[in-house]
Amino acid sequence: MEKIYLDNAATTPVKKEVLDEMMPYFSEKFGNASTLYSYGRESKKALDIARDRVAKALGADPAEIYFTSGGTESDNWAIKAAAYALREKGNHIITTSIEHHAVLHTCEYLKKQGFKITYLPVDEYGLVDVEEVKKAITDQTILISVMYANNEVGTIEPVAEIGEIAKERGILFHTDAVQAVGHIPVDVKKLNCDMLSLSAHKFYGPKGIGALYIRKGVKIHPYMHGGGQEKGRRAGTENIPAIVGLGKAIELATQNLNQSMEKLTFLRNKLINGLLNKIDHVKLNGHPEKRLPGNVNISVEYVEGESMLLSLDMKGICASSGSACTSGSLDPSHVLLAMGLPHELAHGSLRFSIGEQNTEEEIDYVIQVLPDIVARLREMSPLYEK
Amino acid sequence: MEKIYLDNAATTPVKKEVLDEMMPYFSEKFGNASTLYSYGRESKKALDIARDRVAKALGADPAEIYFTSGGTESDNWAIKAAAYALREKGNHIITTSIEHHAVLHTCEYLKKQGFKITYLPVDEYGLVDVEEVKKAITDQTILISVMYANNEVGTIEPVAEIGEIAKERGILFHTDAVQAVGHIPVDVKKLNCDMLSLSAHKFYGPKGIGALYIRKGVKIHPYMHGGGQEKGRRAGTENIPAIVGLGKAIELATQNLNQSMEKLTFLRNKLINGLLNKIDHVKLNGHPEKRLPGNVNISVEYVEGESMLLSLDMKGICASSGSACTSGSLDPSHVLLAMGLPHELAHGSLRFSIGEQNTEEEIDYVIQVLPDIVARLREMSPLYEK
Amino acid sequence: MYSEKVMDHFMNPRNVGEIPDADGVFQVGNPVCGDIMKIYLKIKDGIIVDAKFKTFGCGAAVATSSMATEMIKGKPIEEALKLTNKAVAEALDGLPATKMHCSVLAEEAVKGAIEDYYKKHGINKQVE
Amino acid sequence: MYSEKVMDHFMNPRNVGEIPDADGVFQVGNPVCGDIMKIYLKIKDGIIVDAKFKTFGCGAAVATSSMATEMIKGKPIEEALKLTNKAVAEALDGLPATKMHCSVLAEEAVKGAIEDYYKKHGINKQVE
Ligand SMILES: Cc1ncc(COP(=O)(O)O)c(C=O)c1O
Ligand SMILES: Cc1ncc(COP(=O)(O)O)c(C=O)c1O
Ligand code: FES
Ligand code: FES
Repeated sequence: MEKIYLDNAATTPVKKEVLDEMMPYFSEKFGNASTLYSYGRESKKALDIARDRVAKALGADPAEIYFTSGGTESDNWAIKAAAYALREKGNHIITTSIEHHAVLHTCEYLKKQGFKITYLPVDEYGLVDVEEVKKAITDQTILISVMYANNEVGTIEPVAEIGEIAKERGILFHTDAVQAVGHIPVDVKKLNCDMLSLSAHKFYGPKGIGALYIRKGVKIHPYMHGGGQEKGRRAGTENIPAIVGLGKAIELATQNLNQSMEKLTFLRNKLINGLLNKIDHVKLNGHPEKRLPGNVNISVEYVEGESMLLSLDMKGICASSGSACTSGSLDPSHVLLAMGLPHELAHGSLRFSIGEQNTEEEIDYVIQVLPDIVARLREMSPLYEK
Repeated sequence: MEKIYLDNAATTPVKKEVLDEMMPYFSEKFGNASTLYSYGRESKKALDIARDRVAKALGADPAEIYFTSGGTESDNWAIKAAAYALREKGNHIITTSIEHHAVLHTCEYLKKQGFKITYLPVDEYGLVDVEEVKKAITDQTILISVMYANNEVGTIEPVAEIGEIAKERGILFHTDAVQAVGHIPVDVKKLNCDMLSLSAHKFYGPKGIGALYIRKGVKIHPYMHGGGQEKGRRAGTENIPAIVGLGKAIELATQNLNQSMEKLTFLRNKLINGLLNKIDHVKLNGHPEKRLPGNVNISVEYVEGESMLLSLDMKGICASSGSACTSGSLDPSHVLLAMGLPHELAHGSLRFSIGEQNTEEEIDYVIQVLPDIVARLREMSPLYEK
Repeated sequence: MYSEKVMDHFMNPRNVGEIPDADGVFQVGNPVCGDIMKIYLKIKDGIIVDAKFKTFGCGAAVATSSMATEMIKGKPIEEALKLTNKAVAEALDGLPATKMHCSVLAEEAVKGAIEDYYKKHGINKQVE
Repeated sequence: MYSEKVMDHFMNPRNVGEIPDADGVFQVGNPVCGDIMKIYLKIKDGIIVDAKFKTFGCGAAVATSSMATEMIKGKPIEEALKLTNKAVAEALDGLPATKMHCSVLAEEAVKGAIEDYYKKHGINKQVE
């Protein structure tokens, strides 16, 4: 059976062009970029090109790009290292209740170390209120971290406005743009951010590689101590093939951005409308317009998410319930709960995240298949009364 | 010109068999291992197999293996997370003056956070004295970290004895085995260690992937907070292709261990003897027997390391002066200085690290070429008097 | 992650439905937690002659409902009371560790339904 | 990391050696720091007629010694005194940022050797 992969927000396949560029760096041009001789010089050159590409895609300077092992490390680094570096100045951090766990759990860890965390609420669409940010700021506030686009419901946050406020008040501002980069325009200047996290495997690059943008002049501690790589701010032998892959993937994604946004938005709207029309007691989660082009998130009453996922899988369709990290765990999505969804609806949520490789036929197939699955599961459900 | 790569301690090429096993996981079996559906299940299976292979190679249980982004992360994690977790119990850490910067700089960072660090001295061969470890222990000691084999001079430390002492005194013991795994026998039980760091690119696996062994029952904090991956102890989307590569590489290395040790020891001794015979005022650094099979480190009087490296590079030979992370920087090796070498000799040091792919002809070529290089540079040197 | 047997019982669950004139009925779980299991029993002369279920829950919850009802059908009450969640999980060729609690629901629902039968029929027995 | 010109001057350094009856000699650096540069000058009628060097140091140190001696040979003292490390580095098609200090050594050595010449020949001039 052909698989229909609709979980592109969890991870994406590496594109052929990307893998092709990576290949020589595994076994031939494998030199350590920190060494002198010719092998190393090739690696160093590849490293520089990749850094330029990432910088260009973000409207940043190459000297502001630091490679990491992924979105999780970028988030951990930005938040912990800023907190520790500014401890003297204050102990208050503002974030939101719908962040990825890489931010939330990091903040919870800092809380145990004596920091105070404000988790901003969101409205029914998952939007943060800029006024709430203003109200939350105290003279102890050292860091604000608000994600650019939510991984579960796709809502795009007013990051530029929040960054503006942070700038006025002289507070560091970090944004987790892991779901945004490669999918919607990202410009660090327009976003007014001091730090920005991204991860290659969300836009057809390899896993295990990401970057943290750190604006020039921002002083945070290193997070990986060791060798002098990345100007002494991120130690560890550079993962050249993966860095090359990140560079190529971000270049491709940025080049095709308008086209791909248009295509995905079309498919997304088709899937949303199709499902809402064909199944009763279904609700769209997230903002109807301020939304990632590829994100569809619905709650289906009276049925549980995992059983829908399993049934879809038997039909060759890969989707997700909430986020990849919480499916398999037993807790309902913290994002949906923060948006005010009752637990039973949160348990019945499904996310389809559309990617460039998906076709209209695939979307039609999902619209055709899901109603029957829901009907079958409702048949079994003690909660459903026809 | 054919290149002769003799910097295998800095990094190694990915072996064909290893890359072959990795390939399907980039673009085909690319699913997120934390998801339910079939794509994810394939990744999960690959993850389990790799974990089993790593565990087997170390004599550990698969549940004790945690994948990281490399040796640097493993060292940072082990040391910081142990320090923070045991802060109530004490604030004293014992390590050595010849550790890799991933350990040393981490300890320096902890020092700024209020921890007390003892850097044990070494003898002229780079050996730590077990009695010194005993003497350094106080009732505040919470962690001992001693590397298994030194990356610059190849000296193999008495880790099992030190681990024994740590066990008796109820102190956590970590060993940085990044240079040892895949090169000499490593058995976590025999080494009496609670934690052990390794990195795949040192034994023909990919860059950007490593592991931390954490003995069952050892409670340290997570270092990457976020999703529930690695049983909640190391968040971040699993880097499946790289993990698969690590698993295959460690399996191959362990299978061929005796053979490869024999071959490398032979080539090593040939190179050492050849150079010491053919060049005057040359000294072997590191222990003559308790030494990594592939490590040759010499100091050449009256000439500077980088100029030898450059000249070797012009002859197609890739070597290193000290360690990859300090070449290019201007400080002489902290390891050689700790061994009591005068600065001028430390500046004139060269490391050849032999790998499985090297041949006897290549070694002969180095023995033939280096004497002329040294002669030419000495000719230029104001320090040299014939 | 699930065995073939679990997937079979999930995709083709046995005994789905209600028994309108059931002798014992019991519901465990809570929609807020994401799982509800409701079991209906028809009992004649101490023998469970029919069993049906309705379940809102994950794949394991559906599969264990299906397997548990299969395992008690046609059995004397005493034997049904010996049904453990482990036995249900084993009959399904195992469950992932994080899903063992779903099989506990099945055991609880069966015992609850039998208790309900005792109560409704004035039988003075205790289910422990 | 080095330009071709640097590598050329490193592999084929010009003016290596000593001038036994030099009019000015100066050594900068320190073996403990890993670099020493020693420059010898032969001066006639205010013109540098010959320059030689000996260097213990990195590739950039050797190349800048070579280039600096080339640049001052045949020049009047006054012009040689205007030699800056930047000019030497530029003549080599640039140096990596971490290696600029090596070209400073060359500038210092040349100035020192001229000062030594002034001193030895009782010329009352100051090199700043
Ligand atoms: C918004 C967001 N932040 C952070 C991450 C973590 O990225 P990674 O899995 O590359 O560590 C993810 C994805 O998993 C994400 O969606
Ligand atoms: C002894 C030792 N520890 C740690 C490291 C760091 O490993 P990685 O570069 O994979 O982060 C290295 C190599 O660079 C090493 O030789
Ligand atoms: S019913 Fe709760 S996870 Fe199965
Ligand atoms: S002479 Fe010091 S690095 Fe060049």
